[in-house]
Amino acid sequence: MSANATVPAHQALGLTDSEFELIGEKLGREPNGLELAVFSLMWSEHCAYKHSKKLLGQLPTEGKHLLLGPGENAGAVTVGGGKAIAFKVESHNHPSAVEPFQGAATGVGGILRDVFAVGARPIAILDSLRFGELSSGRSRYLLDGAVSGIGHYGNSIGVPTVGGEVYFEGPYEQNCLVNAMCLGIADEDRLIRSAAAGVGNLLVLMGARTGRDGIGGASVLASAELDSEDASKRPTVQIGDPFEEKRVMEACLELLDRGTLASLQDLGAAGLASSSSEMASKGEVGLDIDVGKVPLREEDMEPFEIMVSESQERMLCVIEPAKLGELEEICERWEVRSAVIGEVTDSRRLRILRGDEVVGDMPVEALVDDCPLYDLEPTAPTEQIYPAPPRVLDSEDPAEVLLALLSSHNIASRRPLFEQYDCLVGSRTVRRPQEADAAVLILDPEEGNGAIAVSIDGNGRRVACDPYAGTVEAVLECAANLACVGAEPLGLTNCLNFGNPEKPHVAWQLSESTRGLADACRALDVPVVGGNVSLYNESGDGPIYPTPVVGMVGSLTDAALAAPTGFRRKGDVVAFCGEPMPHLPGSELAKLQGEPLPTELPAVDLAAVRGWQEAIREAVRGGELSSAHDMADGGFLVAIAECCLAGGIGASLDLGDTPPAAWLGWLFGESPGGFVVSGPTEAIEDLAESIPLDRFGTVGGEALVIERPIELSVSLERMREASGALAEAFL
Amino acid sequence: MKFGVVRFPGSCDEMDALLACRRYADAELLWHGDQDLKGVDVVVIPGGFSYGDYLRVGAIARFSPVMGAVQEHARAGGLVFGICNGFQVLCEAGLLPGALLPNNGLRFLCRQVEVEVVNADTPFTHGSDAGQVLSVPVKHMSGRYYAPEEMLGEMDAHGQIILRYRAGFNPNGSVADIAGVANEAKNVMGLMPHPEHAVDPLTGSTDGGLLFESLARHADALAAA
Amino acid sequence: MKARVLIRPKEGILDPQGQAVERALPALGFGGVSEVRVGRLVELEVEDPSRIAELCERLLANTLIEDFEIEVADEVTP
Amino acid sequence: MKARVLIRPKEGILDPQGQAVERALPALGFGGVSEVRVGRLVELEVEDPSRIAELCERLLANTLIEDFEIEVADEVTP
Ligand SMILES: Nc1ncnc2c1ncn2[C@@H]1O[C@H](COP(=O)(O)OP(=O)(O)O)[C@@H](O)[C@H]1O
Ligand SMILES: [Mg+2]
Repeated sequence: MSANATVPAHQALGLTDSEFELIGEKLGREPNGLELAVFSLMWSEHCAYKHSKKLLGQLPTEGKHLLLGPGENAGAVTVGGGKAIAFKVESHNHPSAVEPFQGAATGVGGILRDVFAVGARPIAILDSLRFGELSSGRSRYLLDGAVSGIGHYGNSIGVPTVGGEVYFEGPYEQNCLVNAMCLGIADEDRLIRSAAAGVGNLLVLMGARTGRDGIGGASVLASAELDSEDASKRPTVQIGDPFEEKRVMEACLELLDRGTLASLQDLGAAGLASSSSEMASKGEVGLDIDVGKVPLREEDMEPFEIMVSESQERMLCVIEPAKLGELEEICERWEVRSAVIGEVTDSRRLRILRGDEVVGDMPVEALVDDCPLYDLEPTAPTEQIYPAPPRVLDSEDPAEVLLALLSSHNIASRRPLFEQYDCLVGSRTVRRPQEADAAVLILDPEEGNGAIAVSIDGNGRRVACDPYAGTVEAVLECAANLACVGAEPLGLTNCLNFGNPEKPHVAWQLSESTRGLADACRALDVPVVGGNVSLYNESGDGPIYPTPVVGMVGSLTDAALAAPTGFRRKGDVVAFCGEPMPHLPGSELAKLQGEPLPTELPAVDLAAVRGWQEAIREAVRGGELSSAHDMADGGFLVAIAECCLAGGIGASLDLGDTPPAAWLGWLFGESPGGFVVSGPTEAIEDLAESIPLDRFGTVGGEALVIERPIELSVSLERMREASGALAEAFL
Repeated sequence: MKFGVVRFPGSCDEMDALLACRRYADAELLWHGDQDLKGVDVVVIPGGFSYGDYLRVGAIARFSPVMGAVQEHARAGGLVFGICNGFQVLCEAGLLPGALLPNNGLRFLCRQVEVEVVNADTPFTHGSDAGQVLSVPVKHMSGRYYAPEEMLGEMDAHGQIILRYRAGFNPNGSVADIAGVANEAKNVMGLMPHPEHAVDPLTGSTDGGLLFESLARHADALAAA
Repeated sequence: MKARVLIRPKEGILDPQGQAVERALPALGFGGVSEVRVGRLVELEVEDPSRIAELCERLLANTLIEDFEIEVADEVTP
Repeated sequence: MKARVLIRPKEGILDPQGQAVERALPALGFGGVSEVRVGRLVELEVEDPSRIAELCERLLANTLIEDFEIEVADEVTP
């Protein structure tokens, strides 16, 4: 391992001098090259969470539905009837910025492995994407590649992609975000942990052969700021093979079904080094690994390369020697390669051998638990650090503003994107993308009973305005989406995408955001079951918008009653519920107008919003409402327009005779806590007993019409055309 | 009457097809590595990516052991129904005329489309009327049906064009809007849309059920005769 | 022995990939490029080159839609 | 002028297609075939062949994971 001549090897590998010294202390000697490589990865931000672990401690991780919390490959909640849903969201930002197709594809491959590693069959994928403005060729290239890559992997492996979100803004231009979430289903008693157990048991590597993929990926790709030297990192691109993963997944699930395995763990960042030491650490055991037994794709690989390779589609398991035959038989049936590469010892050390020669020997605890954790040094910036976006809208004519918002890439229909994803395979999908505010899936396609809803959200611009309030809003929006389909939140996963935490203002964003996440979860009584942190998302232009992405899973009583977004019946009453405080600063309209980001958002009454969400949920569960939709990006009038578009029917509104002083803010301002519902008069009257409610319109016609206090009429056709704006990104 | 749904290592919609079949008759899975068709009356080749669909869709799957048995079953007049990837496999195997090329748009496309029954006088469609419109989803990357002109003429003459996309619904550039075809004897059919994803009002339309029901009735009638 | 198989869409069959390349060219400032066809390249090491044609017909190409061409390199230059 | 670009997965980069073909061969009765790599073939008509390399880098090949090779045929035999 020759590092740059002028820089000591440990520095080139991303370790500080004091970390390097500490490694020597733990080992009682200088680490050799292999040990240094393994330590550098295990002690990287990506594996050790050294700048975020202390913060994550404040997240609530207990709840009555919780089965597996943070610490396992994926968290899990019970959904009743002995069934569990395991889920997690994870980032693959830096690999996707280098090669979007393979980066996004392997991101999906990785999150799928996390879910079947706990014994759950993956049943749904969601994606959360951020790119620069689509006027940039690079952003279009990244978007196209990432979407194709996600589709390629999910479609090929047969797991539906049922939802997601995407935003386009300047701060993501150089550093895009690609987060993927996966949900899996399992019998509660079948969930498996990754702790290695049973001295003398065998360590078996399953799946793809090991090549020089992503060597140093975790420390070089995932934890260093991107710069113009991207080119030098090229050889580390990993290629995904969904067909391999499909067979590995089926083999693993069958092995778990038969109770063949003692424990199971996926290989992700830092490859064998990380997965083996994590397994040993959780099981409080040691492992001997013979790198000579690892099936290789390329000849002459060094032991360190074998240990840190990030070749995809591999799983590691521990089994009793007597069960090896059974494992081999199942692997053969699925045409999955398997090799015994080591065994469980009581040494609590990770010993790497090549044949008889010991080439590395490290205490497991030092690798997994002893990386120094750093305190952040947060300082709130005195002024907004992000530049104002370019002004692209001058008009204040309400119809023109509405159409401009509908065609804004952050609001326009996502159809050109999600049509590239199979949302149907598995026969569970009750509400497809854009049909309802959250995706709805039945648990058992045979019996049809039991259902869940899932949503993923996080508007980075709002968080950039106010990291605390913006993060609270992300959680509330997720929960609001669930409420609209009648689902009660069970658990939450999150991915914290931030810039360089060693910078005081980024540290402040991260700590405020985490505090907001914790408070919102407590207020809604939803535990955090797991997540992921992606730091150093920066470029020469500065950090990305702070972007906590929240994924929430809820349960439904009756999937058939899940309300659609769109208006459905001519003559239905249109009502607005809740008492949001619409506010233009920080909104999508403010963005189009080139307004600078504010440094604060109005505080939210969490308890009140929770109450309103519960009222909506109960009304939807009662089956009386025709539609339900939450007010979010673009505010009130955009929400109504979306209801018209989704249902293919217009509406007429009478907003009263006193013109509000600032009607622009009132129509297009943003704030959590508002819902647009439609239904028969009685249903709306019933609902009014449990939530503040204004009746102000009727469903019908071919246009969205406001009669008073301003006059506006925009045809469905014009709205549809505006809302189709994303298609141009995929030509 | 029994359906058998072939499972390749890369199949995706095999459980969906199995459940759809079970709404109308018995059904079980057949393993790609076995040559035994377990006495089923109708073989269903489901959607997915059989062997990863590397090289060319369906190219490798056609050589699997089970496909040998399916060839024999078809030659003996047995019913074979290929959905999406199954259609591609049957074309590659020479059991159906033509080939499926990458979509004109070069992208994977998942959407609900409308198709029209062209020939209602087959074991697959006798439960419908000619001209009947079905709402079913498509989801594929390589669904552009192609056959040379001469072949198309013959297929037309023999009533082998079974389903067409309605005007405005052709998602992939298929020649003559063809969505599903049969062999000359009409015991083998393939289609790009997914009828197995249109059998339950909870998850979509129910128009696809008609094809499974037609097959089940037909096989029952054969058995009774 | 190293062999190379070139597989291309048959004359007359629409080649959307080739078209997409042609469409993208002007924006990149490439004039004077036309008739772009995109096909597949398969390279392999074979013991018996006389069987490659059969391999192509049966697996590598679909002769209804594709033509193939085989090139065998007797002398392998590394 | 007719040109041909051969695009193949870079040395050391996983080639799932090549692997899949290689795995399928024995069952087809084709022994003695190894090191299968599957790539792409782009054929085009160019006025200025000196710009093909740039075209490959910018559009035809993904140089992160693929190598390309250009062959220009001065004499076009139809
Ligand atoms: N933002 C977060 N909130 C809660 N838990 C988190 C968060 N980030 C990471 N975790 C938990 O920390 C553990 C390690 O995460 P990670 O390194 O991403 O796992 P893996 O190695 O399986 O990819 C996981 O159990 C994960 O759920
Ligand atoms: Mg994991």
